[in-house]
Amino acid sequence: MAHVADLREATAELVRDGDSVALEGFTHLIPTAAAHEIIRQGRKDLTLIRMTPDLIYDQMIGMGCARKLVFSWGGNPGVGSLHRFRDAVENDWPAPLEIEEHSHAGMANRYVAGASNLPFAVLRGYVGTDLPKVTSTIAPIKCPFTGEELMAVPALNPDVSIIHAQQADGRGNVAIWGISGIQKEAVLSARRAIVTVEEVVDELVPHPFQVVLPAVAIDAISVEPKGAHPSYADGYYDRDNSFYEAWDPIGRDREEFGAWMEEHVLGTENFGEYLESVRAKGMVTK
Amino acid sequence: MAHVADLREATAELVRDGDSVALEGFTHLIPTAAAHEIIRQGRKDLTLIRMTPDLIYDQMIGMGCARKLVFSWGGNPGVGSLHRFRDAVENDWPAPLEIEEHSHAGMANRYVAGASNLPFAVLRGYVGTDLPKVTSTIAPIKCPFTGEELMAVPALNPDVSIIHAQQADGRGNVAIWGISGIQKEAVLSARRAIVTVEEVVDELVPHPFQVVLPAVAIDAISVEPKGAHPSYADGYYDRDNSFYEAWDPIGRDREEFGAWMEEHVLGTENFGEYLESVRAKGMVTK
Amino acid sequence: MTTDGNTGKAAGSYTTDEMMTVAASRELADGTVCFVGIGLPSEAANLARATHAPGCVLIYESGTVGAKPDVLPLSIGDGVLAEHADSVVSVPEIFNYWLQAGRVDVGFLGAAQVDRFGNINTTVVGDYDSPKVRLPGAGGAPEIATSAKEVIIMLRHRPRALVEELSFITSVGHGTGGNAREELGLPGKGPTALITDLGVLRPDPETKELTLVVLHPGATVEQAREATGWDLKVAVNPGSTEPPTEKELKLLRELKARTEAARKGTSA
Amino acid sequence: MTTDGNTGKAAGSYTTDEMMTVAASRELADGTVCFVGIGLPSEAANLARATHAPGCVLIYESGTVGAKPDVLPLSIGDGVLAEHADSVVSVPEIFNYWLQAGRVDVGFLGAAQVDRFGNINTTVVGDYDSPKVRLPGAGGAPEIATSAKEVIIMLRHRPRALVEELSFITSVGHGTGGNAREELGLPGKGPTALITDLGVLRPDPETKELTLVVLHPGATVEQAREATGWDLKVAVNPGSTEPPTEKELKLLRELKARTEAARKGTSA
Repeated sequence: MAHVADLREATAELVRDGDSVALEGFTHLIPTAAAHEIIRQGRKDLTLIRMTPDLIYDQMIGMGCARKLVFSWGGNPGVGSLHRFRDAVENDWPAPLEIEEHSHAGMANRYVAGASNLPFAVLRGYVGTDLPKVTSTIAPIKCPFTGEELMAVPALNPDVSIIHAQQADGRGNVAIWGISGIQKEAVLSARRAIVTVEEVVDELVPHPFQVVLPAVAIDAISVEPKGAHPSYADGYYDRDNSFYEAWDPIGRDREEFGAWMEEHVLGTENFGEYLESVRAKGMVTK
Repeated sequence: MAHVADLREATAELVRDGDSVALEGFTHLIPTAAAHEIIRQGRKDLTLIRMTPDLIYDQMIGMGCARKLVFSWGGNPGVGSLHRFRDAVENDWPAPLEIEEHSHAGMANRYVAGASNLPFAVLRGYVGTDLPKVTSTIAPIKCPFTGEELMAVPALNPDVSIIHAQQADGRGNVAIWGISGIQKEAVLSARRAIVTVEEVVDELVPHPFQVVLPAVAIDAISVEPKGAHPSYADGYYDRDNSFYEAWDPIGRDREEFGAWMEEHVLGTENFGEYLESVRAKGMVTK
Repeated sequence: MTTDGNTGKAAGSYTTDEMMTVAASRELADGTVCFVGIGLPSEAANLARATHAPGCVLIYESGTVGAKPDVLPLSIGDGVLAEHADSVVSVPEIFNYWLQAGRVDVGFLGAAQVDRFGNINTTVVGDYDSPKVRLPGAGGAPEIATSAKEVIIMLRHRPRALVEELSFITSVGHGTGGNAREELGLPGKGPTALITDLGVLRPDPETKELTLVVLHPGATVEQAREATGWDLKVAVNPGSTEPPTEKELKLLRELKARTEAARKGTSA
Repeated sequence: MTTDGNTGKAAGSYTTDEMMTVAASRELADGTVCFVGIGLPSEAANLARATHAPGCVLIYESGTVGAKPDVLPLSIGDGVLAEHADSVVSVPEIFNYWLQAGRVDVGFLGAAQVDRFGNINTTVVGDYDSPKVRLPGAGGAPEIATSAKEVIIMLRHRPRALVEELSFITSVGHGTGGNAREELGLPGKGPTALITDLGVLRPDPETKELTLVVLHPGATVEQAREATGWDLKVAVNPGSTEPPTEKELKLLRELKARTEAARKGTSA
């Protein structure tokens, strides 16, 4: 059952070296504050899971937190490559990164199977592509009624899933509105779940296309205003597009990357301080 | 793409003799007006599909519309038996009724598979029960990764699905709020879809736990105020519990049932007239 | 829902049905996630919420999670279940993401008939193809019985309800007894209690046969034997249920009075 | 998103990129349900919506159905996609209930590389295990290519983009040509057009090899041959694209100006 906790404590308690960890967010509501806290605490050997790894996974990979990446699309949306991700895959820097690669449809259904406590999911996909040649977690399956052959993918059950949401109420129920992506399934498929929120309110009110995750499905809630920056939180702040652009040259260079992480993430105590630190460099535009 | 149509025309165009038809609604928003119109038009040989057949399927079965029932729980909720359903199963009156019986979990997943264009769904269910002995649409399936054995059920793809919703907007998008049950999957798994609504509004506004079905998934929308009576429409009217109680003695007797249907359903032109007719008998309490 | 069992005798100042509901409500520890059937289980679960277990998370198969009805629902999808719920989800989600996912601590079920191993019949009496009585069918029960961590069944003690042999196994309890559930690979541990209007039956740790372990005040072993369709096993020293407290009785009666008033209100 | 292709020459009063976008937008009939990739496809689809196809239903993989962005989204999940959408659903729903269900008429895709049969690579250049270039990966494309009733691909005409052999088949076009799709059991009919900044390629009805059938104004067969990594097949009498109309050009430029202003606004 959800309790409101400091993000540092929640991370210390719930995220462990060697865990499989999903920090989900589909362009909207990316849990940046939580990713930074994992980096600050120096977690190692993580299997990072995410449909759309972007800046935060680039940072975690570049800082050596990850052993493996399970994903379906890795890039800097609207800008280009994730250079730390590429450096790890192309040059094993800072360490080799094992990858397990799927399509979005495959990943989404793997989470659905995990949330449903089923060992696998079935979909029409992958046929004719080279993905089954390089990804062992894709296998044919026959319909017992029609004999038709489809593809199966195994369930995802992360040790920890972390998402960012707009609000929690006093009981610990969490509200996401606007684009909610795969967040519900990420939380419900996980053994442990942390949610960072913009704020805690007395009572949730209906918003367009709102999803409410009941408190009983969540282990810890941490209040992290602007905790999804540079992505956006519908109703709170817009996407900071220029930050994504600014990340490209930083991520491109190993030393510049290291210095930037040292100064802004490792050199700060929490996300509030981080935001001040990057704002002072003109990197936060709102 | 949804067009607003008279329910009589929509039924004439989209519901055909011999069709498999799902009129869904999980206690809330039961499409009574649409069921009556199917009875008025004398449809025959239907395969009726529904998780929770209640009064409207009792009426359709008693009036001889149905050849087969695919279901998981058939009763008069809070009152007792469906006497027309029982009479058909126990005594073949007015005609034999083939039944295909599942659990709620099985039916729900069959709709999910249908909506997903998959031939089957997988669940943890049925094991150790007598259902697989009497229902041929349950079969074991092995996980290709773990070897674990689970159960498979075939997809449901009704020829027509019909639901009742609170509102449609000017573009034909449909809003359901409160308990939405299996309605989304019923519509999306069907070849054709009819939605009756309480009213058409300019713009949908957020309501608690609202589901919006896009216009492109719907063939016809008909405005039928109070069209879910005696069930309820959250935001419009409450459940008419006494009607469910009043149905018991009517449904229990073949002749009384026949006379009642003749007078109130066959003897009226539309649902508005029907409501007046039963209201005149003191059967509609609000 | 029958509010006072037709044949239930009042023992002192409460009825046997009230005793049954109170006894069942006490089985629910605070904070429990409970998948609730309509009727008696719903009554007991909401009494628990009103008394010692305000933090219980009640789940109804219509999709309500954390339902907090102030009156008893007459159907599984009454509006009062959604009104103050933590969340309302689709029916596939409630069965897949909540029940099958193993998030339910207690499945709280009614039944038409049970056998000595807590298997449940809600399908037919007599032959399936030409039944003597066609019952409503499975509903959510088979998978509740499979996936809830434990199951509590409520049923009035009658020879036609507690039967020697079921015409149909709709939902599995302890199957043929012993390790049957493990052998079938069922995740939950099955029925841990059958609460009747006479007492409480619990499975024998070895054989899993339901055994009368507690009698409600005023009920006798003899009565229970007569009202059971099989040769009832009785614990060596059956315990005795604490009678309803004043608070329990008051809150139960208020709940039912509010329900009755609301029902009449709707029908007025 | 590059707004004016770096090497695109203006032909008259418009750029080759503008011609490409306009040509692609014309492929979309009004009322079409279109699953839209970010970048060039999104630009073309929204131009179509602004010009001749206001009733198009645009679906983005982030879960927006009937998106009506007034500026171009920079990412697949921008808020502007949800704002006026008919509905916003979860990612599993968009892939299962919409795409896999066969509700999508046109899949509108970009690519890093295509081959002569319209197969797409967005995974790696070079060896998979030690790649020369690691590309972003599959995203939604493999299943769009499988399940959309037809697929339109947009790609600037360069020898490194239209290649003889793909390092990796991320999404299937016409496979090895001929009846390959039927043999693989794929539901949609695959790529029906590859729109480049030089012209339009369509699959040969028999062999399914992409064939240059239309040239944009100013472009030559020679240019197209040089910019293609395989021995390009050319129709006997390639047609010529109608240049952008004043209205098309005006609306496209307004869309991009609004997008630029909004982007700056966010960053100001």
